[in-house]
Amino acid sequence: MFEVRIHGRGGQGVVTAAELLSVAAFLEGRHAQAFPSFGSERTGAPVVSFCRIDDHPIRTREPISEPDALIIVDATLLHQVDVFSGLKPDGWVLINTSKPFGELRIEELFTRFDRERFQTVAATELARELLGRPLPNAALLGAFAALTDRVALAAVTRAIAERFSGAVGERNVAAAERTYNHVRAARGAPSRPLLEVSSA
Amino acid sequence: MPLQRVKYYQAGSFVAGNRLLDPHERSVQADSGRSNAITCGHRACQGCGEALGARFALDAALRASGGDMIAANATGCLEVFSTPYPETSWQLPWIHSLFGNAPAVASGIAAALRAKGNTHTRVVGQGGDGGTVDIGFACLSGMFERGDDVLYICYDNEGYMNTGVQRSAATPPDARTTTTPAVGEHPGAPWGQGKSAPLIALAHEIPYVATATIADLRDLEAKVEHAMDLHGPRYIHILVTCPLGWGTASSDAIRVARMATESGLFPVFEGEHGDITAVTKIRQRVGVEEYLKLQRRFAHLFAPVRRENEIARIQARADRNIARFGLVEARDGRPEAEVESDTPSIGAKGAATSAQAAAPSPPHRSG
Amino acid sequence: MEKPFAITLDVGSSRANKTGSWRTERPVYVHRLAPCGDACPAGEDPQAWLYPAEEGDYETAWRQIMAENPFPAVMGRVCYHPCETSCNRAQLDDAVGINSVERFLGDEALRRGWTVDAPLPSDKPRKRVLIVGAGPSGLSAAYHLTRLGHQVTVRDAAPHAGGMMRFGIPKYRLPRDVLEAEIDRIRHLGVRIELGAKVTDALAAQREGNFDAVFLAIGAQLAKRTYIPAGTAAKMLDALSVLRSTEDESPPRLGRRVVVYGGGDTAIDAARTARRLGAEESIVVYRRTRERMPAHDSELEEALQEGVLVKWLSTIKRAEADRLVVERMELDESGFPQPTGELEELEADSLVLALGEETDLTLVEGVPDIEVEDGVVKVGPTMMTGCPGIFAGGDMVPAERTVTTAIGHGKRAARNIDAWLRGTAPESPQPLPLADFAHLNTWYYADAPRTMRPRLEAIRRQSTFDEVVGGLDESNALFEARRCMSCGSCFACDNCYGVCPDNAVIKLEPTGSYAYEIDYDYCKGCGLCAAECPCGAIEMEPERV
Amino acid sequence: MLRQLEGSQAVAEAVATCRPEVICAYPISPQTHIVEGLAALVKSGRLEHCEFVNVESEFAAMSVAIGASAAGARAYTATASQGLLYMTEALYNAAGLGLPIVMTVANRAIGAPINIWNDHSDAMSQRDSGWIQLYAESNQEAVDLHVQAFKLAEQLSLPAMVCMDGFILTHAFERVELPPQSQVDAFLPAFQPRQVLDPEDPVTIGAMVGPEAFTEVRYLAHYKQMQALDLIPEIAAAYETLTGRASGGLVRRYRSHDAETVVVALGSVLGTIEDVVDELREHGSRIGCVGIKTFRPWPRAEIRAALSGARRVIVLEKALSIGIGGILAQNVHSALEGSGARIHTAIAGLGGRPITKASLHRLFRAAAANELGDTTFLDLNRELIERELVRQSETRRSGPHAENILRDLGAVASRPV
Repeated sequence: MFEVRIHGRGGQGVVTAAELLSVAAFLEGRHAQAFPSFGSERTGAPVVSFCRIDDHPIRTREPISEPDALIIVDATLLHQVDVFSGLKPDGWVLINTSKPFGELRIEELFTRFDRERFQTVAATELARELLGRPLPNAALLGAFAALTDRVALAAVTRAIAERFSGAVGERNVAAAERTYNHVRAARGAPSRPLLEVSSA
Repeated sequence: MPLQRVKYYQAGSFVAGNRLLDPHERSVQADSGRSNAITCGHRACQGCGEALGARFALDAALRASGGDMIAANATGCLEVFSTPYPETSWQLPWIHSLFGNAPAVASGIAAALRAKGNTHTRVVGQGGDGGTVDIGFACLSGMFERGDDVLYICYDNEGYMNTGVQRSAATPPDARTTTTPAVGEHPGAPWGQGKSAPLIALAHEIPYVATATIADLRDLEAKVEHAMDLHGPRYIHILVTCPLGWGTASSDAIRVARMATESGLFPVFEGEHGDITAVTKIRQRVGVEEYLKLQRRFAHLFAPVRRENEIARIQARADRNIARFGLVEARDGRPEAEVESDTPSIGAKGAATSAQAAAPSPPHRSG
Repeated sequence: MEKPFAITLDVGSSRANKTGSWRTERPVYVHRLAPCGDACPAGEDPQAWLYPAEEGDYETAWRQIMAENPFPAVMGRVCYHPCETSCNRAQLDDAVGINSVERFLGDEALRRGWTVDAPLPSDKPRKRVLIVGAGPSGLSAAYHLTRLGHQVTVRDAAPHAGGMMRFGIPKYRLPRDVLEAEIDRIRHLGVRIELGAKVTDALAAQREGNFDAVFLAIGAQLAKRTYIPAGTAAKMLDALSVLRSTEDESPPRLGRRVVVYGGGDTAIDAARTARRLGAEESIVVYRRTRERMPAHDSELEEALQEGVLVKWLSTIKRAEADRLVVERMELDESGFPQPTGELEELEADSLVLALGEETDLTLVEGVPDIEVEDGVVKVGPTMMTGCPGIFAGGDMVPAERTVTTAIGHGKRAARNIDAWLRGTAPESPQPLPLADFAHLNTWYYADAPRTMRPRLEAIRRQSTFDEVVGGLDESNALFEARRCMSCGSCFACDNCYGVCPDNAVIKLEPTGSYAYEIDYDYCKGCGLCAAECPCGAIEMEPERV
Repeated sequence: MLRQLEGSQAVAEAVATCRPEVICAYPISPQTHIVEGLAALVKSGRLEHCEFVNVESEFAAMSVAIGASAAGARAYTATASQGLLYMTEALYNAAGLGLPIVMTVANRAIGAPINIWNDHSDAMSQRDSGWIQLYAESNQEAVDLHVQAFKLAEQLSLPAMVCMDGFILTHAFERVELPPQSQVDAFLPAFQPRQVLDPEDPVTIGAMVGPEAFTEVRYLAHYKQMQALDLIPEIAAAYETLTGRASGGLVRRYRSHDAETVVVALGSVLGTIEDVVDELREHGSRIGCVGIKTFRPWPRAEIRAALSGARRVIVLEKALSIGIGGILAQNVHSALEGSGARIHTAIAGLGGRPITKASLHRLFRAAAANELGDTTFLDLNRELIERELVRQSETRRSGPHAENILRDLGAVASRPV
């Protein structure tokens, strides 16, 4: 089972990100469960959402306390909320920021976690550029696919396309592909053509 | 059906029937083939105004709907005396659910009919003043604002009679009830409380709002028939006397209702889409005292000491109604409100002048 | 459908629950006598004929009248209608114009030539009855006796039938063609009327004609006299002869200024007649005040409108050729006029005395056991005199001297003569309780003011003998009829049926004496039906507990 | 068709395939997404011949449903928490009149203090209302239960409530198989009301019943609901043959046949428990689980049978009957009378507190080690409570009962997550 925890603020699409990820996994014929940190959070408040992915039916309903991966949609949370709580030592961390690592002041983390598995991506900037709105979901998921390789880009883009129709969908797909290739490039892997998605 | 008004008493609008008219022109209550929506054997008190009002209203509605009608009833006297197991007095499809939800149940029935594409069956909701003006008011307002196709009829006997005469928001000031007893410095129901359900209904700007009493059954029938001609939410508020709760002789039930209108304490009017369109003029004006003295619930106003101030306050209340609604036709034909009072008449000018002639007979209508 | 137990019930099942047992009082339909019927001297029940009239069934209405009174058209003109005086509606707005409706019906009958039939010959032996006097009383008796199957002969000294209706009442109040027509109707029933045949001895006449019974109705035609010192040139006449001779083709010469002495209807008639005969001044001299004047108000009113003057509280002391001496009177505490000694003169070309009339009783002088008192014949409740088989009525017996009373006497006499002839007990119907105003719930009667009968403009009245009071056309006759409140008699308004909270009033088919029936299985005795009955035809009776 | 859907959306779709004719809606978290979904389906025209009524309160929602159902329409509504309490009067009325209304309850706690998160206090408070109560373990089961609920309710002429955990299920995205319309149509015939307001055949519904017949009316209501115990398995079986999915029924056993310790629970927590059961089994403990699918009527015999072999029963429930303890536990007690099994009550997940595997592991191990009291409050912050109770006892001396609570305080008191 692969468990992802997504941190962000109300209004940044944190819940949608988890849903899209679960849909992507579903489209690959796997079992997925996405759910928000239930509550009545308002715009701007720190929120969390969860996504489980497995090859078997998922029965447990508990919140994810020991994630295999973190997506941090809002870097300002790094020093406000214990976002890394329970993260597995070899856990993946994707941070949405245009800043270089140095400026994030998280070096001390690398005593507990694998520096190699940390990745930043300027998803919000890209979204502004491509969508005209600061909605980083699609870009983050593209990057996440590239970083973790736990879900195929094709599944992600199809999930996005199913959720957002028309031009909006296309631009989000484009954003996902851009970050996917960007991250692969950044991690020294050649950008490769989209994989065929196993039918759900 | 246009109501023929012939000036002679046999054909006039004051008696139920008229051997000089064709049967189809006679009032519903004169018709030997009337439906008797609520039939013999019910357990209402002697001279029950509500039993009377309910039959007037529902028979008229049934005739207007060709018998194709469903009724929802709130808890209260009417429900209790009409349906004690194993007998029921109703002769139409009828449901009782709760005290406060009759308008909503009616809405549900209307919704069901809409869903089934049934455009012919009509829906009537009904309850007493407690079930309508108090506990059922939210449901009533909801039914109004949603525009549900329901005629709601409130039988107002000015108190919770079923539970033993407690005060409701329709109980008039100074009236004695078991929760506003005739003791202490200010006996009876307090002033500055209560509400006018008809005017609040009017404020919803629904297609039709009317008041009526059991003292003028042709008027009552005409209003129900008119309401049945319309669709959407409609509200008719009928003053029904309660010999038990009001402390009147059972044989006075109708007389007291007549006094209520002739004194000006209960204005009889009609409104459409938020405006008052017609007012029934007072025919033989009487002072409130004549009305109050018939009812033991007001006995403390006259004995052991006569409470002049209270009587004067009640008279002023009646006078205000007369001015506001233009209930009295002045000599020159203009409503008294415009002639003698500076109180702005809430009835549109049209209303006051389009009101019927001096007699409390229904306005002419066709269809 | 398969209904859940107890929660869902079959409609109308409460009829199994007989709530009538709650009752302590029970409503009962009653019939009360309306004041109009109670007041009619001719024993008519106006309400009974107004009822069909309301529906426009004028012939039925007319026949209802004819059952009691053969002179609807005459009544509609000359009756002083006590029915209207006592009408409950007078306490609401105006009395119902019963008299005018009666006249409309009477005239309608004449216009359409409606007739009544004599009864079919029956097995009971026809008796012979002699009636002396062809006035209202005699003709009424003749009419009823004939319809009761008897053979009637009427004898009268006058050349024309009608008695006071013809010789006492001026044309302008009762056109003669109307009178003739209604008398003819009686003739055509088979009544034999012998005119110019004065009966001087009742018993002799009975013997000779071997009549089984006699009804005396010769009225009162002898003018009362009073002594007034008068100069030779003074012109004095009595009112009856003035009226009578006006009826002939030789009207009396009265001069420019006429004074009539008296206070009865005859005096007023004489004064109004004088105006019509050309008098510029017509003055009534009366010794009391208007309140005490016996003449009917309507008559006086019309007279005053026609310019007749009245000199109240005055007596005539002396009569000269062209003037009268009059003394002013004043009423003492007991209300009697007392002389004051104050005299004044009054110019007059002629003086007409209208001091009342007396009966010529010569024809009963030989009759045994007949009692005469104050110049009139005493009769019992059956109108029979002290002498068996001899009945009397009209102005010659003690009673109010009006045409209507006389007609009533005629009817009463006829019914009693019939009973006497058949040797059965005289009729004495149970009197009904009176339907007074307190019994009514007048709310239900629409406001409907009385239609005034058209009046001929006064100026025309003064010169002609045209009829003063016009009749109603059909529409306002109908209107007037419908103003009747049907006091004490159910008129099928459906109120009781409508207002019963327990649906315990059963509406019957129009046939049958009552329109409704109380269903005592369900009536709880609340009394609403009685309280809301407009005409007081429902009474609450205590239940036997 | 398989879809990755939010629970609320899945339920909305499932309800729509049942062709409801009147839907009443008054918003309350966490029920909102369900009625929003249905509103869209009606507005878009995908759900035809259906009236969507926005009412002014839950009281009105149930009342409109009552009118609609009495007029012969298939009526549906959804609510939660305070909303359910607000419609309580109408709830009893619908059951008393025997109107087959189906309602989703997105289970949520009841205030005060106000709390929008999940537990079972709301539905449990209505366990005596005369409504049938079905509890969904997953969104798939929630979907299937709604289809079955309409059939069940209409066959018995009784209202039925489908309970699904608020947020945990209503807001969770997961794989769901939606029964196609054709399948639902084959399974669920058109509504044939047992009693209906019909001018052609008028009746009086809702008469006043006195002492002479009220007991009988109540007995019959009880009798009618108990019939569901036979009908529910039949319907579940029929549904399984049609869809190939085992959903609903009365109780579901999981590895309990040879179990010494059996956990009894309702709703979505069953999944987490099953995971823990598997993990414990790997370490050799003989533990199993019994899920209650039908809480009303109470399947006494089935539960007794399911628990017959157990030496220890742990009733884990998301509700508390203040003044006595577990509600589900009381019912289990009644089913196990005289069986000799030791019964523990664990009150868990109140007001949305997560029930974690870790906590369950601790709970079950404690039970195995006979360290478990009668009533345990899972993850209770013991220090906080003791501090508070001591403070109270200092200010005002409480009686021995309050002292006992101190003693009863869960032997297991772990830190909340």
